Amino acid sequence: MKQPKEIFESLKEKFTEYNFEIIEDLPVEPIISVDPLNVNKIGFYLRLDADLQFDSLMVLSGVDDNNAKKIKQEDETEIDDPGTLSVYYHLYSTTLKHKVTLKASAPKDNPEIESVEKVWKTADWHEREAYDMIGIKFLNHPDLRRILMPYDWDENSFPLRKDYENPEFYQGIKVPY
Amino acid sequence: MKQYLKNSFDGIWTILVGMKVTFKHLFKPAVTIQYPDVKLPMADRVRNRLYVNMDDCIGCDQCARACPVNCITIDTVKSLPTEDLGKTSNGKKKVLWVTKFDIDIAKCCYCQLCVFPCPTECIYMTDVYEFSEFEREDLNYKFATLTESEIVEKNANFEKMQAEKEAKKAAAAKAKAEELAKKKAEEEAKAKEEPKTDNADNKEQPDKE
Amino acid sequence: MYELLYDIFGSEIIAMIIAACMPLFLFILPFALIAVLLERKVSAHMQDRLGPMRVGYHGILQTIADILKLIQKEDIVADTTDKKLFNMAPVLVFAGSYAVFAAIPFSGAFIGSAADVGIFFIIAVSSIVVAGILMAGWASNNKYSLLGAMRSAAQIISYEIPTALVVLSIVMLTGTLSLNTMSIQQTAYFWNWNLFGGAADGFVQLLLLPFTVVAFVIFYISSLAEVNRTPFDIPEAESELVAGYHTEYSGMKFAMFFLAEYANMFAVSAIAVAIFLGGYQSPLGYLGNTIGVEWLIPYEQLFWFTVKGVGLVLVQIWLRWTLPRLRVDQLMTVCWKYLIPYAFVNLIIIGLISLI
Amino acid sequence: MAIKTEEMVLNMGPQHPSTHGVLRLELELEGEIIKNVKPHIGYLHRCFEKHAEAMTYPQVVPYTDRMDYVASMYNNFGYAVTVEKLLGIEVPERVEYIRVIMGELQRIASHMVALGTYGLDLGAFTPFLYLFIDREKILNLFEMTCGARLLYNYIWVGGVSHDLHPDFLRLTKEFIDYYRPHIAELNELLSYNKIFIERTANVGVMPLDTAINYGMTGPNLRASGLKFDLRKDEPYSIYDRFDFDVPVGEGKMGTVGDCWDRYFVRVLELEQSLKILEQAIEQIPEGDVQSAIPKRIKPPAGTVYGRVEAPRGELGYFIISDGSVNPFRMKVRAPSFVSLSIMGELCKGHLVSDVVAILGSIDIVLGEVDR
Repeated sequence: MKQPKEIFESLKEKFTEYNFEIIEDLPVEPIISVDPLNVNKIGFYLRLDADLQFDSLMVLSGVDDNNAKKIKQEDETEIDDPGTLSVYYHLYSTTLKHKVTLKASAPKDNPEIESVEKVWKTADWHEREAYDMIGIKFLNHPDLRRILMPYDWDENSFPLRKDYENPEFYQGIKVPY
Repeated sequence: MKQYLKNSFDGIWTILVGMKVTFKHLFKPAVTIQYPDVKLPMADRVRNRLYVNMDDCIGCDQCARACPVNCITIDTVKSLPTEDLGKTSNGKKKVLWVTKFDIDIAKCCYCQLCVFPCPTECIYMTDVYEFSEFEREDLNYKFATLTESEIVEKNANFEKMQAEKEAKKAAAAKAKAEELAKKKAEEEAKAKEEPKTDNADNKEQPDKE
Repeated sequence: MYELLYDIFGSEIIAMIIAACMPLFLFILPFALIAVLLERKVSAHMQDRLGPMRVGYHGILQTIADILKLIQKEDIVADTTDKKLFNMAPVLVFAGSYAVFAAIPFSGAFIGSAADVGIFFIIAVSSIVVAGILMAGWASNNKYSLLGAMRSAAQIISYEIPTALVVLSIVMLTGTLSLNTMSIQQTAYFWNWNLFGGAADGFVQLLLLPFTVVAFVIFYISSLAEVNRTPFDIPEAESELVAGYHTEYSGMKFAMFFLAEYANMFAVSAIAVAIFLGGYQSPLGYLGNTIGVEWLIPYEQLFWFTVKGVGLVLVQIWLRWTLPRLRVDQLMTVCWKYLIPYAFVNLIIIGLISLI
Repeated sequence: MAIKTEEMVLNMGPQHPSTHGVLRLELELEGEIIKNVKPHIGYLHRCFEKHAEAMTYPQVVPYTDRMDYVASMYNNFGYAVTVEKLLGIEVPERVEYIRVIMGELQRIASHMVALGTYGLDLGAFTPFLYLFIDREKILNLFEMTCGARLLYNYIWVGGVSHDLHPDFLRLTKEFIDYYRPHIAELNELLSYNKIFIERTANVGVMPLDTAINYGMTGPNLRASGLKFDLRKDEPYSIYDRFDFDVPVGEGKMGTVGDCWDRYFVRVLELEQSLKILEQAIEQIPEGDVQSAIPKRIKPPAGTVYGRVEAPRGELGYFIISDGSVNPFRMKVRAPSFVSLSIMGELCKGHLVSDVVAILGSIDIVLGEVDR
């Protein structure tokens, strides 16, 4: 059994070059935020390390953080910060029986997160779902297609984004009919 | 070879055991019923078609807000203070005319969430489960008891009352404004008379009001 | 009857055709209707249900209503089917299963054809059904149908081998290929049936008894497979292949497959009865003999034959509603690894015993 | 010259008798041997997660019913447990007991459907109806309690919608006594039938490491030999008070983790659920069932992942709250969704008939897969 704090420490020790942050002021459990482009390496470490053994990915959920805002720069011009899309990984070890929650965020205009499909096979469909619903592009995913929505759905339309708007037509049929 | 014979024996034997079970059931009485002729008794708490007892409805809109599928639409109009709408069975006074109480039962998901918040227990689920219709519109149940003309009348009444109120309000405001102006004038006059009194308090009071 | 028809029509061929077909339509068609109903009612009661209850008393007219409905239905032929084969297939299946009845002795007085090679004819003619099924599967231009048809062909052809072996052993025992002669041999009481060792002497019969029982079981199992009944109904396994080779059929053509299946069920039961269960012979002696009314005997025989046949059909139904179905390779395993060796050993032993 | 051959692509579904709903499996066949299976899902997608974002917390409950519609009660249960975890509220004793009773009855009912339809997939029609006769009795108990037979909306955040019917405990006890012998009957008729064993043993073997890596949970994981049950390993509600075993697959008829094991683990779980029910009925206290229901649910901003052992495996709700009355994001970890993803791996090299056997043994409900 390890507490998230200890896991955070050990991650920090192992991967000195990446940024880790622990968000602890949450009501239920703390979240460790990790680097989106190296999440697979972190995943391998978490799964294979003898003290951690996170062999099971309980759930992988894509989230639209809805934190777009306008940033005022020094020269008084405003630029749009599109906000971030995040992926939450809930990990569990069936042998050591401890849990941890990871979070990887990527900017909304280029939401690229490394796939963990090679680490945990479960992630395959979960990542497809996150791509389908939120529009996160998982790098090195073997088969990143839509999963719940029709395959011919508009390529840039992701229903679970907060700024999603219903299309007017789908295959020539008015929506809502 | 032993396994071979065992397999053959097992095959035949387990089939015979299974046949015994089905044979026993051959003589059990049937559990099914002849539906339209025979009907099952309904449980006490059964949740089927919604019904609204309009005598008790106070038009509070709580059921419509609780509904997760928005199948209830309620429109209400305030009654005149002189009108007596009566009381509900549990003693609440009605003050709203319910001009529209529609339940689109085709949308209803039978979750019963509308039933619990009702303060007068006037919306409830009955045990009627056969209510199919040929037209989808026929499933939109209208519970409001007021007739078309009554609704028009009530609306007019309310508007009239509203207008009167407005007029009254306007008149009151006008009167007040006049009063204020008067007061101000008086004060100003006073201030002119006594310039040395401490006028900070006096000046701020009208602003506050 | 033939003479009467010859007088009416004045043509040998027409009279012959009608004489051959009449019994079938008088007996088999009603039987198929009754069997469908029987299946539905028996299965319903086995599953604590009621089954059809609306048409007629306890739903006895249900099948007739169903057939009427099927006749009225639009005959849908999909665009990409091979129309000639598609239309021919149900007829062929129907014909194949009905032709079998020609050689079956229903009673001492009525046999379609008392051919000396009756059993040989039956085994040969029942293979036509395979061609029909293959045609249906191929012509439908549907992958499920094709799979079903392929399975069916493989299955029916494979299971003909144990059937033939078992029949062969009985033929060795009785020394005849004619079903009628076989039935006559098993006369008088039920211990003379081939199931219980045939009409041999006391000691030999006792010796034969276990092997003829085994022969009967093998015959029954492989006959199940030949008519595509559970546990061998993989050609039309509805949970895998939707409806197998008749997926694309509707209306009357479907009804023909359907009726052919039930006719087939009775056909194999009837063969089993004729070979093993004393044919049309009564197990307990004849009432006609006892009270001295000679003309009653053929009717009694018909009655006994029907009772035995329907009894075996009932067992088929019972099995169907009890068992899951086998997988296609296991089906072959059962045939080639179990039934054929057993049948073969059985054949040799019965052969040796009958030498005594 | 070699004969030109090509692989046959067989579309199984979306309308097919044994895909358990609207699932489409694209089978690449070589003869009858499976080369590859591609599941296509989404035909029953009802946007549960999007809906949840527009609903208040109590209004989500009827929507959870419609995910795993064979085990609605457990969906409510999981949702209630998760939101309570986020709110940090305790519920009265009686409510906990009612929830456990309902949950276990639901587990029995759900397993009955799983076992029955599995028999049906393999061609045995009769056990299916026998199981449904008994399931009907459980549904009657539910109807008596909350008025609905399938979509209950019974277990709410902080309580339950109705107190138990006065006759409920007596009838449940009667049901337990009535149902016990029927498990033996099912075993006689189906489980130990040689044909059934032949169809299921050594088919679709799921080794333990594969199972964990694919995220299998519930009976599917236990059949592969891992004694893992959230009711024991991470007790929620009051499951730590009951004495019951966690059955695991032993490879009695073939290999550990084959279809027969997955089937039989469910049969054994029926027994264990009855055991829990008996204890719960003995111990249930009196009390008010609605005292802890919050008037207005407005959880603090934060995230919570709550999971329960639903009949089909780990049912998890991941809720992000932004402090308003609506959930900001709700993600459901549906056990069937995860279980289905292993189909391609399990089916390779088997026959078409085995696809049906494997699909039935992992026991999916499409309402939950697509949500």
